Amino acid sequence: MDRSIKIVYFAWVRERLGLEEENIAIGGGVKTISDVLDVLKNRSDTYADIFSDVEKLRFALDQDYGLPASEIGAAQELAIFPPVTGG
Amino acid sequence: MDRSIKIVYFAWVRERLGLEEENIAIGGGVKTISDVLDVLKNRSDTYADIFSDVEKLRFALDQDYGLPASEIGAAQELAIFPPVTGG
Amino acid sequence: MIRVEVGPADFDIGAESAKVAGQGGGAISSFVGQVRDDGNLETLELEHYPAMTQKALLEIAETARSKWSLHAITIVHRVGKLTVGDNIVLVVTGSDHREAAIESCSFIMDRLKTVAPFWKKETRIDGKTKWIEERASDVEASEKWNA
Amino acid sequence: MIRVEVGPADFDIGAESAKVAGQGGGAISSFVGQVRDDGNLETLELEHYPAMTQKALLEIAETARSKWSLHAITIVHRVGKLTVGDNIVLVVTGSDHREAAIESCSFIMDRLKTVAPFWKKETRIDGKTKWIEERASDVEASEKWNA
Repeated sequence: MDRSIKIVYFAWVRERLGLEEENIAIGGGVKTISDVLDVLKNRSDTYADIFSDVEKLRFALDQDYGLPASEIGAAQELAIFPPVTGG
Repeated sequence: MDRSIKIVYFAWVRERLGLEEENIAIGGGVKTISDVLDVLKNRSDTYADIFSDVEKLRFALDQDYGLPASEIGAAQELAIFPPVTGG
Repeated sequence: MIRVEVGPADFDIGAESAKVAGQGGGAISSFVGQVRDDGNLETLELEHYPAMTQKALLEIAETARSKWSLHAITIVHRVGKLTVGDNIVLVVTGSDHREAAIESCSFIMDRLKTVAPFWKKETRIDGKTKWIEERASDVEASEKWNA
Repeated sequence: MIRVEVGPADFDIGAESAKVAGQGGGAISSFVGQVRDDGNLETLELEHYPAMTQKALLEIAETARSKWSLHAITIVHRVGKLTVGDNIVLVVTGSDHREAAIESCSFIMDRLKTVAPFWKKETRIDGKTKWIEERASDVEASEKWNA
């Protein structure tokens, strides 16, 4: 079933997109974080550039860390950001 | 050559002797901390009790740690005390 | 008692340490991270993921409490624009034993660096900006606790 | 900069930490040891060997400085009659790196426990007194740094 998911961006991902968050529609075939990335990469060259190298990205589903292969399930929020550098 | 050395006591050694420090005369044959302990043990039963078990004692010659076998050399002050418990 | 605080406000290490000490135990370990002067840093901006930060810090603290016997844990992490010498992060742990206090403080810092959702952006004196990158040594330090 | 202080006066961890931070570096590690409440402790008396204490603490600090890259080391150790909750000892180390700050702080505490000429005597609520004995775990902790 089609639904939408909120995506939030941080650090250089946010800056390069010029966007803090957005809602995107996802079809029933979109099951994993990787699938969401494929949707994003198809949007524009800028998106493709930013989301192609998953090694440089980290993900959280409803504020819990996930991997590209993680199933999004019923998650309402997907966060995409570079490796953290706090502390 | 005969000379005297100052001996300083701490913690339960001091308490059991009822003495913070004393000067004792030592003969030319007294070369090591062990030799000084022998002199002390000969003084009385109390002294013998306190200084017999070297495992329970620690030593410093002119404020540097020494062992029973350490030569006293020209040291002016020998400290005798239990293992330290600061910090 | 676990206390986690995230915001722009500075912290008082003396007061935070006293609060932890007041929870019992005779061993209090603290770590303070500040903006380091490297000669041409203008500002350091700290961004975070508000919906996740508190949760991530609480999880780190709970893990520390499960690994060591602790009376109290305090984590304070600042966000926003900071400059050289400013405080960034404070961790205080209290225990009956110094090993537990010191090790847990070290553990929390290692996890903070690699798990808590904060990002640092430098602005140099010449106006150039740069997002700080993850350090391999931080990742290794954090992973050693899983051994 | 190495600062060593021994005396009956209490210390201010906030002020001491700030002094160390002022010497540079972005990583400040602190440890505070206090008199622990075990339910029936009246007072803890700390005796020391004045002629040797300063020298022993300076040697510990110098060894730490030779093992890690540090901007500042502060050691404050109280003597005299203390009671439950009172501060006994403070160690603060400052470095560019948290590992150096935390490890050197831990090292200094381990050495303090086994090398610095201090002795603790407890007076219990029932009036009985007892000299604290050396703990094997402290000796092991201190020796591990020689490995």
